[in-house]
Amino acid sequence: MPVTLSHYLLLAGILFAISILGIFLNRKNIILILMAIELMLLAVNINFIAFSYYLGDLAGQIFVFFILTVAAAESAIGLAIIILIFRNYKSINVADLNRLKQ
Amino acid sequence: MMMNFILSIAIWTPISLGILLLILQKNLSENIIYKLGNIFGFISFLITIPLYIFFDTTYSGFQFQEISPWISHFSIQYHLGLDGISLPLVMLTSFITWLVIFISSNSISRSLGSYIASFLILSGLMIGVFLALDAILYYVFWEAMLIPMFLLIGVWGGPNRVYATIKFFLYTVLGSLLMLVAFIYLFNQTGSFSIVDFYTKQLSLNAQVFLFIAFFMAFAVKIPMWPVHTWLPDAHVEAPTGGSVILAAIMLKLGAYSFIRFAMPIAPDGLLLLKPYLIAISLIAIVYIALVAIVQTDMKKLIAYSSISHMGFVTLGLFMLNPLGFEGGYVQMISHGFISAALFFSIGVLYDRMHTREIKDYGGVINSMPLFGSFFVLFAMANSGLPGTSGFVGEFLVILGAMQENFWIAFLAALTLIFGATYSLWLVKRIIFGVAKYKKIAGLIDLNAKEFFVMSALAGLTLIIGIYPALITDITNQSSIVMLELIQQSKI
Amino acid sequence: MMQFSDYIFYFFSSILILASLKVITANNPVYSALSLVLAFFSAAGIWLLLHAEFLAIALVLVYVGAVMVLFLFVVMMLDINLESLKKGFWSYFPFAILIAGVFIVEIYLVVSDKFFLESQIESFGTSKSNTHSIGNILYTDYLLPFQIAAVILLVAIISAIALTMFGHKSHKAIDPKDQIKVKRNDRIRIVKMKSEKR
Amino acid sequence: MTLLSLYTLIPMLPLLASVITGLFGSKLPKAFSHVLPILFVFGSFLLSLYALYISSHGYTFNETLFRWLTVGQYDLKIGFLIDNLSALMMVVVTFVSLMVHVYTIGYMKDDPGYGRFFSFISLFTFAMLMLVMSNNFLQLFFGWEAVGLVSYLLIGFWYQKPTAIHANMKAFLVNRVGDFGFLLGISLILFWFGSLDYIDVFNRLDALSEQNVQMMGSSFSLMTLIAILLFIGAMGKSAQVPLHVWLPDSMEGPTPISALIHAATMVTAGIFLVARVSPIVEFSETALSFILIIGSITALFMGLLGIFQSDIKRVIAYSTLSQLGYMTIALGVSSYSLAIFHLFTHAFFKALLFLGAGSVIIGMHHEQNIFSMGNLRKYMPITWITFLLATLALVGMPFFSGFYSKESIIEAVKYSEMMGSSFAYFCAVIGVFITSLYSFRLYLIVFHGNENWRAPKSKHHHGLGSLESPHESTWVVTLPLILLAIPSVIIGFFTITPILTTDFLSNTVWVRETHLALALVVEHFQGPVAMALHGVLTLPFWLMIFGFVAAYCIYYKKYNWIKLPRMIKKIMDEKYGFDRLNESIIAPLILKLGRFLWNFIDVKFIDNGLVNGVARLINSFSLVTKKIQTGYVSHYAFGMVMALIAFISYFVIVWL
Repeated sequence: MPVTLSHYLLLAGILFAISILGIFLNRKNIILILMAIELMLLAVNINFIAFSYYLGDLAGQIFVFFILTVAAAESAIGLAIIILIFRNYKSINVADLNRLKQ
Repeated sequence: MMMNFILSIAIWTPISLGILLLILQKNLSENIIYKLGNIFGFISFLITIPLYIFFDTTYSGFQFQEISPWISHFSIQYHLGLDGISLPLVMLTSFITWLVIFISSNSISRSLGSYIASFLILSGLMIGVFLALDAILYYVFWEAMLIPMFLLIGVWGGPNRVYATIKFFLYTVLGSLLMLVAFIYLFNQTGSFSIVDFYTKQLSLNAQVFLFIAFFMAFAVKIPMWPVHTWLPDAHVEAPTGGSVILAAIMLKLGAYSFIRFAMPIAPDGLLLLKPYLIAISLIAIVYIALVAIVQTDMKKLIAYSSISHMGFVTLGLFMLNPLGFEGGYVQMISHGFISAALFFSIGVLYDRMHTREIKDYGGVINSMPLFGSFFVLFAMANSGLPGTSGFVGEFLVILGAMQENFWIAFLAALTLIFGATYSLWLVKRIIFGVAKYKKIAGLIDLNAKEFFVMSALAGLTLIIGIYPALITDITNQSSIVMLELIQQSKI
Repeated sequence: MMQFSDYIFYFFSSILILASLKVITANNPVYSALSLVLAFFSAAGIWLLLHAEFLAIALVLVYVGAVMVLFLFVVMMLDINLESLKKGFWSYFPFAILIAGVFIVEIYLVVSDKFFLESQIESFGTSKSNTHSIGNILYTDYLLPFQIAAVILLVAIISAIALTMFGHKSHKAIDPKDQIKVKRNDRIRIVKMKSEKR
Repeated sequence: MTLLSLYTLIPMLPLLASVITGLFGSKLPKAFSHVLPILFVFGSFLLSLYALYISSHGYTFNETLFRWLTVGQYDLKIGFLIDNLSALMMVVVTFVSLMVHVYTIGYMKDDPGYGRFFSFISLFTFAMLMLVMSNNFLQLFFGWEAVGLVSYLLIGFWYQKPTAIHANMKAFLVNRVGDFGFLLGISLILFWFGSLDYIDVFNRLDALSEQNVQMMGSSFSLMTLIAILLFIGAMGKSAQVPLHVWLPDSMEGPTPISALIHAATMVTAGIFLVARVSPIVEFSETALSFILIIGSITALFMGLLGIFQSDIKRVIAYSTLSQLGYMTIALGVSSYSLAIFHLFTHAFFKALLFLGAGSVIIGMHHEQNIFSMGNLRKYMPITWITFLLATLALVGMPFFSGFYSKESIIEAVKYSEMMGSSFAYFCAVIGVFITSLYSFRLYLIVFHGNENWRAPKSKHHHGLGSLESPHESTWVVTLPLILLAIPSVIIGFFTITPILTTDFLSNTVWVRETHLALALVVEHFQGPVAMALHGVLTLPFWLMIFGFVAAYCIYYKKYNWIKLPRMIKKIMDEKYGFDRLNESIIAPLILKLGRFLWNFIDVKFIDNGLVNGVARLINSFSLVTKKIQTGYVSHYAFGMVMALIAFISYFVIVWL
C-alpha cells in the first residue's frame, strides 16, 4: 500500500496511544512519565512534519523546531527537579510526592 | 468659575477630606481627630447648600452639568448633572453624614479617624451616584460605595459582623453585576454610556423586559424589596449606629433613586408589563414585613423591618406611575431618611448606655430620660405616619395614588396605618413607658448636648416637611413631571 | 504500487513502535532510555523521508546526543528502588490497553478519511536545501519567536543549575557578610565564677 | 387684621401655649404653666365667640391659609371654613377646654407632670380646632389624627401605670382601624372628585351621585362606599360598636381629659364629620341605614353595660358611649342638626359629670370605686348639686338641656322611614330607661346611702382612711363645675328654637327632600315650653321616671327582688366579649401570623433556604469536586485522556 499522509498520522496516533499507555502503566515512575511525554511530543512532531510535507508549508517544521527547543528545556528542568526530589525524599515515586496535599 | 464645577466639588470635597483625615490621624489625639472630622463633615455639608440656593425649580432638565471625556475609546464621559430628583437626596446625604460624624465620638472608641474618614468618603461616593449621568461613572461610584460600608460594618460592627458583611456584600454585588450587563447591552445598542442617550433609545419589548429585570435585580436588593430583603436586618443589627443610620437613611434610597433614573425611563414598556408583579411585591413588603416587624424582639431589627416596610411604600408609589404615587414615593424616601435616621440614632443612644438591643431589657426609660422619651415618641409617631410629620405625607400621597390604580391596592397599602402604628407604639410602650424595669434604667443619664442637637435637628426637619411638604415637592415637581412623561412614552 | 521509500517507511515505523513499546514496558529505566534513543533514531529516519533533513539531524544531535544522554545520566546516577516503582504495573493493564485500542481505532477512523488519502505534494522549492529554507523564514518571519525560544533555553539552563546548586550547601566558604557583622559577644563569653576552694 | 389672620390665631394661640409650656414649663415657675395656657385658650374662646357671631349673621368664611403641596393637577391646601357648624364646635371646644384648663389647676395640683399636662391639653385644643375649622379633608385628617395623638399621650399620662399605657396604645390602635377606613374614603374622594376641598367636592356631587364602582365583581354605589368608609372613621373616633372598646379603657387617663377629650370634644368628632359630609351621606340610603343601626346598637347595649360598672368614671364612659349612639341615630335619620344639638348639650353636661366625678375622686383621695363612696352630699355640697343637675340633664328631665336634644332625636326617629328606624326607635326609647337607671344608680350610690369608705379595708388601699372625711374641692375645681352647670341646665331651652326653626345649621348640612324626619320634628315643634310640658306626657318621660324608681329601689333601698341569670351577668362582665375577641383572638392571631412569616418564611425559607442554601449548595458542590482533585497527576492525565477520547468519539460519530 503506498504511503500517504494518513499513514503518518496513524503512526503518530499509535505512538501517542503507546505513550498514554506508558503513563498509565508507569504511573509511579516519574522518569518514565517524562520519557513518555517525550514520546508524545515526538508523535506530535511527526504529525507536524507530515502535514508540512504534504501541504508544502514550512511553518510546520518551524513549529517542530520550537517544540524541540521547549521540550529540551522542559526535560532539563524536569530532570533537575527530579534530582531535587530524589535528594529530599530519597524516592521518585509519584505517590510519595503529596506534600502539598498534606 | 466655581459654579461650573459645583457638582464635582460636592463629590470630591468629602472624599479628599476623608483621605486627608486618614493621613493625618496617626499623629493626632482622639479629641482633635473628632473636631477635625466634625469640621470636615460640616464643610462637606456646607458645599451642598449652594446647590439648593442656585437650583432653578422651574427648569426640568439637568442643571450645573459637567462633561469631559474620560475613557474616550468607549465614549465614557465624566458627566455630572443635577435635577429635582437628585437634589434633595444629595442634601440629605451630606446632612445625615454630618450628623453621623457629629455624634460618632459617643459610641466609637476604636480608630475614630478611620471611622469618620469612611463616612466622609462614603458620602462623597453616594453623592457621586446621585449626580452621575454616565452609566460607567455611576457604576464606579455605586460599587466603590460598598467598600467603606463593608469596612464600617466589618470593622466597627457587632459580634456577628462577618456573616452580616458577607451577606450584605454578596447580595449587593450579585445584583449589580447584572446591572453592568445591562449597561453593556445598552452601550452596544447606543454606542454611548450616557444616560441621556439611553433614554431616547428605541428598544424591543423583549430587550426592555430583560433590561428591567437586570436593573431590578440590582436595585431591588438595595432598596430592599421582598424577597431579597433579608440582608438588611442582619446588616443593621451588626452595624455601628452611624452605619445603620447611613444605611437606612441614604443607601436604601440609592436603589429607589436608581429605579427612577435608570430602570423606569430606559425600559418603560418592560415596566408596564411587569407593573402588576412589582406592585404585588411592594404590597407584600408593606403588609408582610409590617407583620414581621411586630414580632421582633430586637429593637434594631424591628426598625430595620419597619424600614423595609416603608421602602415598600416608596416602590409602590413609584411603580404606580401616576403623579401622586410618584411624588408620594419620593417624599417618603426623604422622610424615611430623617425618621429612620432618628430612630437608629435613638437606638444608638440607648445602646451606648445599656449595651443591649433586646426590647425585654428595657422598660420605663422615660423615668430617667424624659427628653429622650419625648423624642422617641415623636419619631415613633412619625414612623407610624402621623399627620403633621413627614412620615404622613408620603404614605398619604401613595395611598391616594394607589386609589387611582385600584381600590384593593389602596386597601392593602392603607393597612400600614394599623400595622405601622402597632409595631411603633408597641415598641414605645415596651421601651419608653412603664415603671423603670431595672435599676440600671432608673440610673440612665438623659441626652447630652450633642445628642440633643442631633435629635432636635431631625425632629425639626420631620415636622417642617410634615407641615409644609411643598418644600420638597416644589423642587421635584418639574423633574418628576418630565420623568413621568418619559416613562409613559412607549419606546418600542 | 509500493515504492522503495514506502518500504523504508514501514521499516522505520515498525522499529519506532517496537522501541516505544519497549520504552514503556522495560523493567529497568536504563533500558527504557536506550529504547527511547532507538525510537528517536527511527523517527529521524521517518523525518528524512519527509524531506525534513535539518530537523532529523537536529533530533539526532540535540535529542539523542544531549537530552537522552542526560536522561541516562540521571537514571544511572539516582539510586532508584525499582521494585516499588514497578508495583501495580499490571493492575490497570487491560483497561489501559482497551483505552489505547479505542484511541488507535478512532484515530484510524479519522485519518482514513478521503481527505487525508489524497497525497498531494507540493515541493518546497527544490533549488534550496531544507536547512536553507528553514533558516530563511526562521530569521525573518519567526525571528521574534526564535529569540524567545533562545531565551527560554537560557532560562532553562539557569534554572536547572539554580535548582540543583542552591539550597544545598556544597562548600565550606564563609559568607563575608556574616564575617563583617560578627560581634564580640558572638565569639567570646566571659564567665564570672567564684574562685573555688582548694 | 384680616379675618384670615384672626381665624388663624384661634388654633395658633393654644398651639403657642402648648409649645411654650412644653419646652420651658419645667424651667419657669409653676404658676406660669397654667396662666399662659389659660390666657391663650381664653383668647381663642373669645375669638371663637366672635367667629360664631360673624357666621351666625350669614357670612361663611372659606379661605386658603397656605398650599400644602402640588402634585400633578392636584393642589392640596390648608385653609379654614367657618360656618355655623364649625363656629358652634369651636365655641364648644374652647369653652370646655377653658373650663378643663381651670379645673386642672386643682386636679393636677401635686402631679409632677403639671406643666406637661397643660401643654398637652393646649395641644389638644389646637388639634381639635384644626379639625373643626378645616375646609378640606386633608386638614380634617390632620386634626383627626392629631387629637388621636394627644388622646394617646394623655391617656398614658401616668406612664408608670401599666393599665394606662395599655389603654393608650389600645385607644390609638383602635382609632387607627377607623382611620384606615377614613383614609380610604378620602382617597376615593380625591380620585372621583379631583379635590379634597369640601366646597369642590360638594359642588361636584350631583354629577357623581349615581356613579357605581366595580369591586370584586359586583358594583357598588360610589356614594355608599365613600359614606361607609368615612363613617368607619367616625366609628373609631366616636367609639361606635365594634370600635368602642378603647373608650372605657381610656378612663385610665386623668379625669380632666376624660371630660375634655373622651366626653365633650374628641369623641364627637365623628358626629361632626358625618354632619360635615352630610351631602355625601344623604345620597346613600344604605349608608344611612348602616349608621342608624350601628348607632342604635351602641346606644342601647353600651348603656346596659353602664349598669354593671363599679368604677365611677367607667359608668360615665359607658354613658358617653350610649349618648354617642343617640347622636349617631340622629345622623342615621338625617337629622344632622339634632345630632349636633345633642352633641352641643351633651358636651356641657357630660363634661360636668366627668369633672364632678373628678371632684369626687379628689375628695376620696383617688378612690374610684363607687361602692367605697356614699353620702357624699354631706361633705361636698357644690359637687353634689352640680352632679345632680348634670344627671338630670343626662336622663332628659324636661326643661333641662338634655331633654330637648334627646327628645327631639327620639321624635325624629319616630317619624323616620329609614330602613331600621323601628329598631332604632325601640333602642332609643329603651335607652332612656337604661340611661335613667345607671345615672341614678351612680348618683344614689355616690351621694346618698351609707358612708362606705368607713368600712375597714382588707388590703393595701389608696383612698380615704376610715376615720377621715372627704371635703369639698378648692374653688378652681368648683368654679368650672358651676360654670358648666349653667349651660347644662339652660342651654337646651334657649337654643332649641334657633336650631329647629331657623336655618342656623341647615345651610351647612344638607338634607334630601325625601328624608322627612327632621322636617316633621320641626313641624310638630311649638316652642321649648310647650315641648317640655308635652314631654311629661310621652313614653320616654315615664320610662325615665321608671328608671329612677328602679334605681331607687334596687340601689338605695336595696330591694333585691331581681335575680339576674348567671349567663347575663357573665356577658355583662365580659362586656359582650369584645375585649376578649380583640385580646385573645385577633391580637394573638396577628402575632402568630407575624411569627410565622418571620420564622418560617423569612428566616427558614428565604434566609436559610435560599440565601444560605445557595451558599450550602456551592459548598457541597465544592466538596464533591474536591474529591476529584486527588492531587495525583495521573488522575488528571486520565481525565484528559478520557475527555480526548470522548471528543474524538463525538467527532467520529457525528461527522463520519
